[in-house]
Amino acid sequence: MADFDRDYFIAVFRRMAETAETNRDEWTRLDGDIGDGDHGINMSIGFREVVKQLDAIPDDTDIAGTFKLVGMTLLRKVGGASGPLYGSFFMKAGAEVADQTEVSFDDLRRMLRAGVDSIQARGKAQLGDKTMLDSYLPGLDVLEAADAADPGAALTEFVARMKQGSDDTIPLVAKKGRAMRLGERSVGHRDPGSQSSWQLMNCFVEELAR
Amino acid sequence: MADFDRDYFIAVFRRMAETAETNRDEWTRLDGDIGDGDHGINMSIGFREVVKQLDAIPDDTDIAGTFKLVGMTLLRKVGGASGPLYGSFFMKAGAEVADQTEVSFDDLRRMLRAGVDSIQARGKAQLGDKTMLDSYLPGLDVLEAADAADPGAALTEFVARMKQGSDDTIPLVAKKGRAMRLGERSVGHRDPGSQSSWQLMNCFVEELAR
Amino acid sequence: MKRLLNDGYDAVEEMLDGYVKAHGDVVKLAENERVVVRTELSTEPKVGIIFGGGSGHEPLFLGYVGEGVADAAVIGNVNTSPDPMACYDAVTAADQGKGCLFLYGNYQGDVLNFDMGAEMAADDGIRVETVLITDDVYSAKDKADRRGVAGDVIVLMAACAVANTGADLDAVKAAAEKANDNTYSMGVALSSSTLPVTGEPIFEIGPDDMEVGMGIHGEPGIERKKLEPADAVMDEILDIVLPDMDLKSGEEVAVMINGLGGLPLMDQYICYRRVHDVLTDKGVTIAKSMVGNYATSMDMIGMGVTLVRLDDELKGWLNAPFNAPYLVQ
Amino acid sequence: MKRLLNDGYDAVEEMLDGYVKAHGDVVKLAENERVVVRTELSTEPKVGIIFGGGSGHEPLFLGYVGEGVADAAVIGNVNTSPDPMACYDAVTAADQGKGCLFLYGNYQGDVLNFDMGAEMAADDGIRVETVLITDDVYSAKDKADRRGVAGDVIVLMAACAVANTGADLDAVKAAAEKANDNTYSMGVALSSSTLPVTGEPIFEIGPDDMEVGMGIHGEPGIERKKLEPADAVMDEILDIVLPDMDLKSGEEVAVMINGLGGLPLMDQYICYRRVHDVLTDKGVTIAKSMVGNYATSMDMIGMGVTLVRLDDELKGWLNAPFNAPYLVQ
Ligand SMILES: Nc1ncnc2c1ncn2[C@@H]1O[C@H](COP(=O)(O)OP(=O)(O)O)[C@@H](O)[C@H]1O
Ligand SMILES: Nc1ncnc2c1ncn2[C@@H]1O[C@H](COP(=O)(O)OP(=O)(O)O)[C@@H](O)[C@H]1O
Ligand SMILES: [Mg+2]
Ligand SMILES: [Mg+2]
Ligand SMILES: [Mg+2]
Ligand SMILES: [Mg+2]
Repeated sequence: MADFDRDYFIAVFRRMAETAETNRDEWTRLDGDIGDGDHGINMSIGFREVVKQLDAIPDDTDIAGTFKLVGMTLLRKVGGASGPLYGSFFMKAGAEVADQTEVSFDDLRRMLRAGVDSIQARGKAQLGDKTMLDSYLPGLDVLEAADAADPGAALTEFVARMKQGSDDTIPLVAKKGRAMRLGERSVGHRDPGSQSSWQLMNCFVEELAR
Repeated sequence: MADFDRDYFIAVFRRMAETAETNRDEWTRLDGDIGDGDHGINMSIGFREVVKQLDAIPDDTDIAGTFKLVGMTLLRKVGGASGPLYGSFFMKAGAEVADQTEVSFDDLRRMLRAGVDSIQARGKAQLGDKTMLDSYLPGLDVLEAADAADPGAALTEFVARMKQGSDDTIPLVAKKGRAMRLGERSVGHRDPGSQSSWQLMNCFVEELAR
Repeated sequence: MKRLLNDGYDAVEEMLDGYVKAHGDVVKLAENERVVVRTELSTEPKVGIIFGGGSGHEPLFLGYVGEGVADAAVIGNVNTSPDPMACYDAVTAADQGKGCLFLYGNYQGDVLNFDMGAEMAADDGIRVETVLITDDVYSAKDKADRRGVAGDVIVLMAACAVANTGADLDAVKAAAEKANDNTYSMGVALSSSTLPVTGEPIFEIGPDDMEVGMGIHGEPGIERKKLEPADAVMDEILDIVLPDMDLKSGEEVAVMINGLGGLPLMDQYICYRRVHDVLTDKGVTIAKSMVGNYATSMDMIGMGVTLVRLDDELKGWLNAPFNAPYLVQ
Repeated sequence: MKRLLNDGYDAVEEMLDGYVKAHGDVVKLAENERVVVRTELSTEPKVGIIFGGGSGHEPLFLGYVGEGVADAAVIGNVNTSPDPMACYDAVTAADQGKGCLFLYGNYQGDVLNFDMGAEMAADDGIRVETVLITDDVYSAKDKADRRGVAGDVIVLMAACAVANTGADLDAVKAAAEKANDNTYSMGVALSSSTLPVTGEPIFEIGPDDMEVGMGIHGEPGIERKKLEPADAVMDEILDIVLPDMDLKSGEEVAVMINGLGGLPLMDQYICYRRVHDVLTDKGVTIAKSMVGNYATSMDMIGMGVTLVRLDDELKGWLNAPFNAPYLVQ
């Protein structure tokens, strides 16, 4: 199986931007139920700027630099809780592969783990707090346990498990983020960040399958 | 035919108050179409106070005094264009029969004419300007031409003609009052004051028929 | 739309009671409870400035009673001129021996009532003059026939600035007239206000429609059309107002964006931005800007643009110090 | 509900552009266009006061930048914390050599972003302290966990009053903390706000319903119930707030009625009246009253009550002179 190059990641990021646009109103609606109804909008604002930045990205930007650019752009443009969380996710993921022009599947798993670690370091949430970590954490475990011989299958399982994790947020009482103030009233609603995160990660799969 | 006494007029005024209440939303809706949507509300505010005043009216108040009380109350409480117009209508009508404890049908016709004159003196509107005068003026002509032998029939004709006059305001372009600014857009709508005025005058008939 | 009221019939009285309780250091009710008057009139007697009209336009009129601003406000029912007794009682409360000036928007109901109040005051030997405010461009062809909207505040500022110098009634009236002659407004409404007594809107309007030329009482405007982006709406307003006032490159103006109550400040500043850019492009200098809810129609969603052609005198008046709960500078 | 905007994605930038054009004598944009800063900082160096949060709460935060009030405001997307770079750039713009104080409502997104900004400033050797505003009684049991709503303005006033004396960062921070410790708010919403980007409400709410404990971002409150008359709603709020702050007869308070944007001033004064009467009946003295749209949620119909337990020191701070476009006294 071939390694992942810069063009692959750029294509993934463009696909993420489309995903953010397509799901904007859905994420916003989910956030309206238990948050402040801006999640989809802010992700859309952020990824619109990501596309602008990618359109002008210097040819000599490597993979780490591309991830940094995306992370910084989200950090600058998204705001709220998800701006710093998604921002450091991408920045830290990229920092794992400094100076590489291609990354292996194992590198990619390391990158995603580093990204998720940084979400946890910044946001201090635990599994079961009804946040995007409820998608990422079980998903990553599956990804890391998967057979490295078939990255496509492994990433597909990863995203499927993330989606399952997002479904599993529905019955939870929120313990972090804006929804935490709702207490029991957050039960019965999906966490918006858990939804956006599996849908964004799904872009790795879709771009591979293309 | 018996003359009209103070009790008759007090009963008429109470009936007017009920009429204002029943038709509040209808008058307001008419005023909403071509004015500022307050005609019914303001008449209701005014007549609620009239009822309070009548509840406490001193026994020695004569007919002129009763009309003055009603007129002053409307003047104080209604505001807008119709407050001074209806207010002076009743005050001037009453002033025609100072010191009388009963009034004849001819007196009543004189009172109504004096009242309408004062509307015209204050508001400076003409027949056809799409105001309450489009009810009052043709109505009064009929009333004055009617057979004095049957006041009930005469008053019925008076009100019927006022109603007709109100219907006739529908195709007119407003030339006075708030609706005048609408120009052609006032066409096709009934003037609210022409409606309230025939419905209030109808209380003379209804109370007679009781 | 929804309101937070008790019995709608009590709304005006309860509001006035709340207002004087909140601002008891500045204002009180006169014996006539529809008259809001300064707790203490100026130490130096001046022309009494009386500002008034229907309620439902808050902070107009009561919010502008204060130090160096109006001496009294007369308040009618919602969207309804105050009654003649209240107008008269406002004179009694505000007169300081130099006569009084009535300032109010040009509506027939108001003229009827204020004139009766002025006649009663004249019987007492108090001189009362009147300046009718006529800034709403879309409401009539002749300037003098127009109705008054947010320009009320501009005219008030001019009159008060001059009254505060101790000038006589004629001079104060002349200042108000000069301000009124130079003040032009036009607005749009996207919704009706909600009447306290009925809890209902005054009129229906489609979800994508706006009413151009709407007054601040919910009187229909002159045209109903599809809602457009803010910049396009501002352009349309300016296309009417600028030729009407014949504003030329090199002139100086004050700009007021008046929110009608339900329009967010965010939108108002976006509207302001366009007006600013268009005027600047035209070579017009903006010497003063005011953005906010100066003269509302309760919860109506909408706004108006007011332009004031300035000369040094008018500019000075509009920059005078004022200190009322809703006008401090 | 309807808005008057251009492309919703441009709303924040256009608003900021309009704001600095309207108030260019007082404020400008820093190089970072999400930072509104005074055109000229004080001649006497003082602690830089930085106020911030999402947009859509106007006049919060930008309206409070001015003479003797905040030195800079950092503005996020609608209902969304500003980003870390903007927070950092606000420090650069507002620092006068005495360090800066971040004042913002206690929301996790804001903490994440402002903390990153403070870290960057620390790397530059600029000391930045933070006071999280936590006045919203209904949002959490522990005072320190609560979110910040209209109390933001109260805490700002206290911090600025002390900063204006030339006090050091610790003293200014202590003043803000003292004000925050004594500030308690609670509100109700009758409608959702309308988001500029989607043109849609954040949530649905029945025509006869209200949401009790709603935050100023449209986060659901704690309970949805039938809309009641204003007096009953005020009584319910006070029944929760007064015991929570353990307010006793003989104490003194400041009362703020904060309109969320779409609620007419008429209704706000009717609400104020009830709060005034209940407190007065309880033997509590109202030393200061503020009524109006201090911290909105764009066009949301709703309001909140804020009570501040006063001592002489706090009273002095709240009565200090301020001069920003939306806070003059
Ligand atoms: N402490 C946290 N750790 C991980 N994820 C979090 C945390 N707080 C919030 N989130 C995620 O962020 C999402 C909300 O993002 P967004 O709506 O953009 O931010 P905000 O709450 O500031 O409006 C939540 O659905 C949740 O998944
Ligand atoms: N100049 C006038 N002469 C006679 N009637 C008038 C005049 N102006 C207005 N009206 C009447 O008053 C009615 C409006 O009353 P109302 O709504 O209470 O007053 P406002 O227009 O001040 O809100 C009109 O429908 C019209 O019949
Ligand atoms: Mg959110
Ligand atoms: Mg009317
Ligand atoms: Mg009226
Ligand atoms: Mg948010």
